[in-house]
Amino acid sequence: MSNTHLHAGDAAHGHNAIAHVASIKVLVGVFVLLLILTGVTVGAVFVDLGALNIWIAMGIATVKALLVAMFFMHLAYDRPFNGIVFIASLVFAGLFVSVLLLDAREYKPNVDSYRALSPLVPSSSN
Amino acid sequence: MSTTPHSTAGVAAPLPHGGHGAAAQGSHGDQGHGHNPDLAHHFDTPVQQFDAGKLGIWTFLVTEVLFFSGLFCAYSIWRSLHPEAFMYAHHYLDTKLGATNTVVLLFSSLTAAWSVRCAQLNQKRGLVVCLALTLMCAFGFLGIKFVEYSHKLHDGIGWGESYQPHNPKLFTTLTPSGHYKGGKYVSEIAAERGLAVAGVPYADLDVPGKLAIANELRTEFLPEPPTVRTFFSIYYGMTGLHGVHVVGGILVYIWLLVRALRGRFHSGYFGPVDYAALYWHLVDLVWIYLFPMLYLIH
Amino acid sequence: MSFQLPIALYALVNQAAQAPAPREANLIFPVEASTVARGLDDVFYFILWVSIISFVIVIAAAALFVLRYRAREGHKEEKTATHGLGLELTWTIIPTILVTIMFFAGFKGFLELKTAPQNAETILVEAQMWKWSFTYANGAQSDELVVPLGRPVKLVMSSIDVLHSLYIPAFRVKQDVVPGRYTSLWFEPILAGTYHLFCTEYCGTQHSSMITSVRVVPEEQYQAELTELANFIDRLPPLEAGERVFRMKGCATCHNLTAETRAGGGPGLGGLAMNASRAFVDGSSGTVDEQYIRESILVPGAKVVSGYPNIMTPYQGRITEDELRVLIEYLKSLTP
Amino acid sequence: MAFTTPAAPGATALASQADNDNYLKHGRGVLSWLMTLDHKRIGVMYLVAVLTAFFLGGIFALVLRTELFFPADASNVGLFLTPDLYNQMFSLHGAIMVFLFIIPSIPAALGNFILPVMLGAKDVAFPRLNLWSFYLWCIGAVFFLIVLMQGGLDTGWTFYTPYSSTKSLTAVVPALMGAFILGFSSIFTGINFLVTLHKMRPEGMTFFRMPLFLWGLYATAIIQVLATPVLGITLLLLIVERTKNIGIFDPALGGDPVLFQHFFWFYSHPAVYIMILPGMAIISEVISIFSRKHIFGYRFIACSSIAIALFGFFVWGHHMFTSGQSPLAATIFSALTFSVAIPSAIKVFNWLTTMYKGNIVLRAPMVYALGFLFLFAIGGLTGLFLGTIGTDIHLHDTYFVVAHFHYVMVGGTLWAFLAGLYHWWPKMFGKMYSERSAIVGSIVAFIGFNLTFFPQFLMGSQGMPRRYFTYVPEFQIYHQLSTIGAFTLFAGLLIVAYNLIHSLLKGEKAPNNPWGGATLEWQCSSPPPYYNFHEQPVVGDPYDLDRVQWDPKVGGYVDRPGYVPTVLH
Ligand code: HEA
Ligand code: HEA
Ligand code: CUA
Ligand SMILES: [Cu+2]
Repeated sequence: MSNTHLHAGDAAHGHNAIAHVASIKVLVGVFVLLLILTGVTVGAVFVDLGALNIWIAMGIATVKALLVAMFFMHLAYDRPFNGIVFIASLVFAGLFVSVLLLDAREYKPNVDSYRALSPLVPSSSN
Repeated sequence: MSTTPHSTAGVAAPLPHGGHGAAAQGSHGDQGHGHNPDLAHHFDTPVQQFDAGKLGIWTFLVTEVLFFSGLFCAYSIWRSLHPEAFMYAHHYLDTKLGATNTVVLLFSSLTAAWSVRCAQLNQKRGLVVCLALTLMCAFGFLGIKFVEYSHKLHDGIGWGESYQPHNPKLFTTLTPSGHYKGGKYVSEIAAERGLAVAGVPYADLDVPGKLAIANELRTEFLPEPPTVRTFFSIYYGMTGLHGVHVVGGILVYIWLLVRALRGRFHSGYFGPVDYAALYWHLVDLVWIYLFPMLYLIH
Repeated sequence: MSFQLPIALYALVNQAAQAPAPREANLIFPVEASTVARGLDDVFYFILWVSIISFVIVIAAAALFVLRYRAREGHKEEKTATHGLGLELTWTIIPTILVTIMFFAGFKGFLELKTAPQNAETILVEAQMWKWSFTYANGAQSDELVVPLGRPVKLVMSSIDVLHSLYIPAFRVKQDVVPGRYTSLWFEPILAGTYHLFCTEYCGTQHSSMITSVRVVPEEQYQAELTELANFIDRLPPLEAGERVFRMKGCATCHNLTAETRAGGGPGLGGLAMNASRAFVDGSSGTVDEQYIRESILVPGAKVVSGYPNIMTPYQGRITEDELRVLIEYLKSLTP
Repeated sequence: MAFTTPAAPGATALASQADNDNYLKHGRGVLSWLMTLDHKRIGVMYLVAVLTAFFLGGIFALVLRTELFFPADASNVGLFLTPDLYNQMFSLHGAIMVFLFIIPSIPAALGNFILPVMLGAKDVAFPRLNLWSFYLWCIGAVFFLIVLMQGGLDTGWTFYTPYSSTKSLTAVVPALMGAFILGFSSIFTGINFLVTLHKMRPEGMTFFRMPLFLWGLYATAIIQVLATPVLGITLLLLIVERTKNIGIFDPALGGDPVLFQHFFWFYSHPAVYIMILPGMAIISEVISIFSRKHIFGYRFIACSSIAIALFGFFVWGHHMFTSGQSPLAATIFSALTFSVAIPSAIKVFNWLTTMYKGNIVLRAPMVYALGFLFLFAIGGLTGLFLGTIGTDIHLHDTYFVVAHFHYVMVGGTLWAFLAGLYHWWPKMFGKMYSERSAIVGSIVAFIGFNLTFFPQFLMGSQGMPRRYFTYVPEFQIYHQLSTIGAFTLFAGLLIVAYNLIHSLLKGEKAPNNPWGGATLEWQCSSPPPYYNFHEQPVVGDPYDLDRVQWDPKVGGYVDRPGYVPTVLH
């Protein structure tokens, strides 16, 4: 964007000189979709797919997150850099979580072998 | 991204002292001539100011994501190392309330996004309405959270030290896939059996008395996995931190509402509305994950 | 100092397995008293050489330029290229190669440190604020580590309170001792002698006193000492036995044998029998007798002498009846 | 006097304005400072603040060094400290130096002042946030004062659990809160700089025409924004662990102390690059200007800053090789650790090449830059011994590590900080300082520093553990050398302080461009006017030093009349 002229007039017909304006159709449409997806996650719980459940739930959550980010948060129309910035945060958060998870699972045996001999007292019975 | 607004003041032309010169360039029409009250002195154009604010708030959201990531990390490690604790504890969480809260937050996100549109289009009344709705949802969310928390705390299900469940759910069977089944609250069992201490029925007992009965009964049922307490630490940690952010959002939106009523926002200046909405959407995003992670364990 | 680059490189290329003679203590390292030490030091010396050389290059260049091109009458800067891919690649690639070698060398040493031989003699280590206690195969216990010469030893370690770290410089081994889990390390001593054993993870007030020694002794002497350790209470007169229990349980880290307080520790134990009464933090007071001493050892928190924090580890379950008996005898015998 | 092209109308008027309207005179009274939104004044306030913290931390260091002159006697009685007091000394020393001094030192003090001016902007993007960042610093500092009053802190600056969460009897929680708040102060600075550099560059200044100092601050901001929040949540969790026993880090409740170390180092390793990157950036400026040469390998230096910032996120585990971390993770972290060494090497060699065939002016900033080169090379290279797993097992938690990080933090960052301070001092306060005592101070400090910390390498590799109140006899000689060195270093720094204060009071007026820099800050008057520039400065190649020429009348450099800038490629 280079230097733009702002006429209050622009505003009249669903358009703004500084930033993109989301149409009502999009906003409401996205909201409805989000509601449906929420329903689906809750429903999915009642079919037991073992370990798969959590991943399905996370998958749906991610779709919902995408919808919010792209439309409610305007990323779909925004400067790409803002999107990149946001993605960066997810990448680094992912790095953090996954590396720690990896290490924790790796040294789990040392902990378990110790717990086997001196188990934790169940917290509630204190 | 790296494009920079052109200072129409131009190279080597002297700026009027006080530095609103460039500002004048950015804002013909909108405010009439020259001085634009909504433009900070160190920006050249409203667009530059808006973009700066926008990048600023996005960067702030980045810090928020990483802030929460610590708790998500703790969660995923405990979930993968101690699934039994989660299988046991999720029976305490009320999916209905969780789902309701999800819907409430989603709706508030809609109104927040809509408020931006209104501001952009000079729809002053619409703006006020949207902001007000968002605020109400925020309060509603906290209200429901309060109900949830108070139920748990009433049964002694706190976090850390205050995890002293004197009315725990007890289970009779453990399915091969690690699910606890046949859950009953001590209160129910006590009622059925008419348990009492020194003639005082369970319902009227003080906490130590209830704890005594609870520990008494525990022996007949499946033992509680030792790290359940940590689960609730994580549960309160995540929902609590999220709740704090909701409170923060409420403060911001009250401030916005006041200024909106004063008609401070218009198509040429709506940055704050937009930034607040972005923040609110992030709070929503976090909850979108927290809901299945905490309430939909099975 | 015997760090010739060729030796170092040689040791890296061919396995340090058939280890050359261990180096004497020098300005950089203590004596190389374990099988792994030599190889690890070679890695160190290799890095040292790379560093010295690159450092000299850098500093020599800087000095040279300062001398040749310093501002002075009649001297003027010359325009030279402002960038050059060739140069950049050179000083990207060469260091990359060097550090890659460093990594693999260090990694090889690390593998040796992590893979204990099957036949290793296992010794249990328990760390607590602020003492080490070592339990041997035959149940014998000691506060200083005794190990057989020329036989691999594996330490299986746990802590009852906070983080500690077992460090034997002469063996080049170190491993944190983490509460709530087992950690382990191994070494094979190749030189008889006595070496330092430090705690290198900060663990509070007496962290710097949490040190003892490792004695490397010939196999037969090792066996002898173990049997001797195992049943000293029956053989020694009570007072001597008690004195040994006192050392074994690490009481000395916090208590003087005289009446005066040890800095950062508990009351001095000299003349216990004499001073008949003591005041406690809770305001109450009591007389020193058999029962009181016994309680103060098993559950120190019960009666804390006023003026001292309640930091002592309860020995309930960490000391046998016999040990306690002789220990109390010994304590009562102490004079101010 | 403002730099003006004769063409500009009313140049004289502007020039006179420049004299009476500089940021120091613009508005008087304490409030005009405390309430200011002017990045320059905020920078100056930060400067005073961090130097105070530095002084305090330094005093703690001297105290603990003095104690270490002799080992404690048989019944563990030290020279004049108890074990507990000693532990508090190094904990407070470390915490204050890291959180209150070195992290904000260059970005928040020098960066705040210079960044917008260098950019030809009127201010940072969010002046109010900037002031907030400063006040958060102050609040954090207050919390540390509370710690001092409430029985100190004895956990080390690393707050390892479970000692910090269960055993320590000191004021751990206030310290954690202080660090938490300081974290947000740092985050706000980061956000501010990031946005400013993206949105407020003047016409013609693309990213690759930015001065390298700005590149350095940009890379730093990236780390501040991505890493610091994790410190925030870590400290928060530790606070509730200590107060509510939530059982995430405390093994007695099924928690995991190694997890805490991961959390902590995920921030604290990147943090060390928050400390060094701005320093390196200063060196890039100084070496080019004082060699009267265009910087060599501009793009490589710029990109290496970003590389260091990003790679810095993948190596935190190298602080945990002996911690009970899995061998797999240890190996990965060791391998990645070396990746950071490469961009650092690239910088060093580019600086050297810049000096080649230059016209090296040995003024104070350059002397410090050379000192940096020497000391940082040693500090960095010893990092390689530590990055190598096999050798780190032996060196970890010994004085070798202590020596390593003082060489990089003091010899590196502090030296660069002083180089920058001397470099921009005339611009900041419009006063010159005594060149002679500046050089003398730097030499004394240099000698003192090496005497303090080089012996620590030797005793470290011989097995002297760190955080030890007392030690076995064979290490005594090294400790005594080190203590003597510490006081020499102190003397050197006193000379520095005296020199600067003296310049404030008695220093002669500084020209606008004393060193002949081509970056924009040298185009405005010294000290800069309130709005930095009376006219849009002309953006050109920041290292095209021919733009300016020496003018004896001004006693500084001025624009070369009718000079045609080399075409920017
Ligand atoms: C300014 C801060 C700073 C900087 C820049 C660095 C830089 C580096 N650090 Fe340091 N480090 C600390 C601050 C810093 N460190 C602190 C505070 C601690 C201790 C924390 C605590 O425990 O209290 C620590 C601890 C520490 C450890 C843990 C030690 C232990 O506890 O066991 C390790 C291990 O890998 C390490 C490695 C490195 C490496 C590889 C670099 C590299 O970035 C260095 C790169 C630089 C060079 C390589 C030199 C320049 C290049 C040349 C001269 C050309 C020649 C180069 C080659 C041939 C490769 N550091
Ligand atoms: C920026 C960081 C920084 C700085 C500058 C210093 C500076 C110094 N440090 Fe320290 N140090 C740390 C960071 C730092 N340190 C950290 C993180 C630890 C680890 C703590 C832990 O284990 O938890 C540590 C630990 C540490 C130890 C190890 C303690 C132990 O393990 O038992 C020692 C021991 O010698 C030491 C000594 C010193 C000395 C002598 C200085 C000297 O350089 C100090 C010299 C400075 C002064 C004496 C002040 C003089 C100031 C003025 C005169 C005013 C200044 C004004 C102007 C210059 C204008 N430090
Ligand atoms: Cu045990 Cu330090
Ligand atoms: Cu590091």
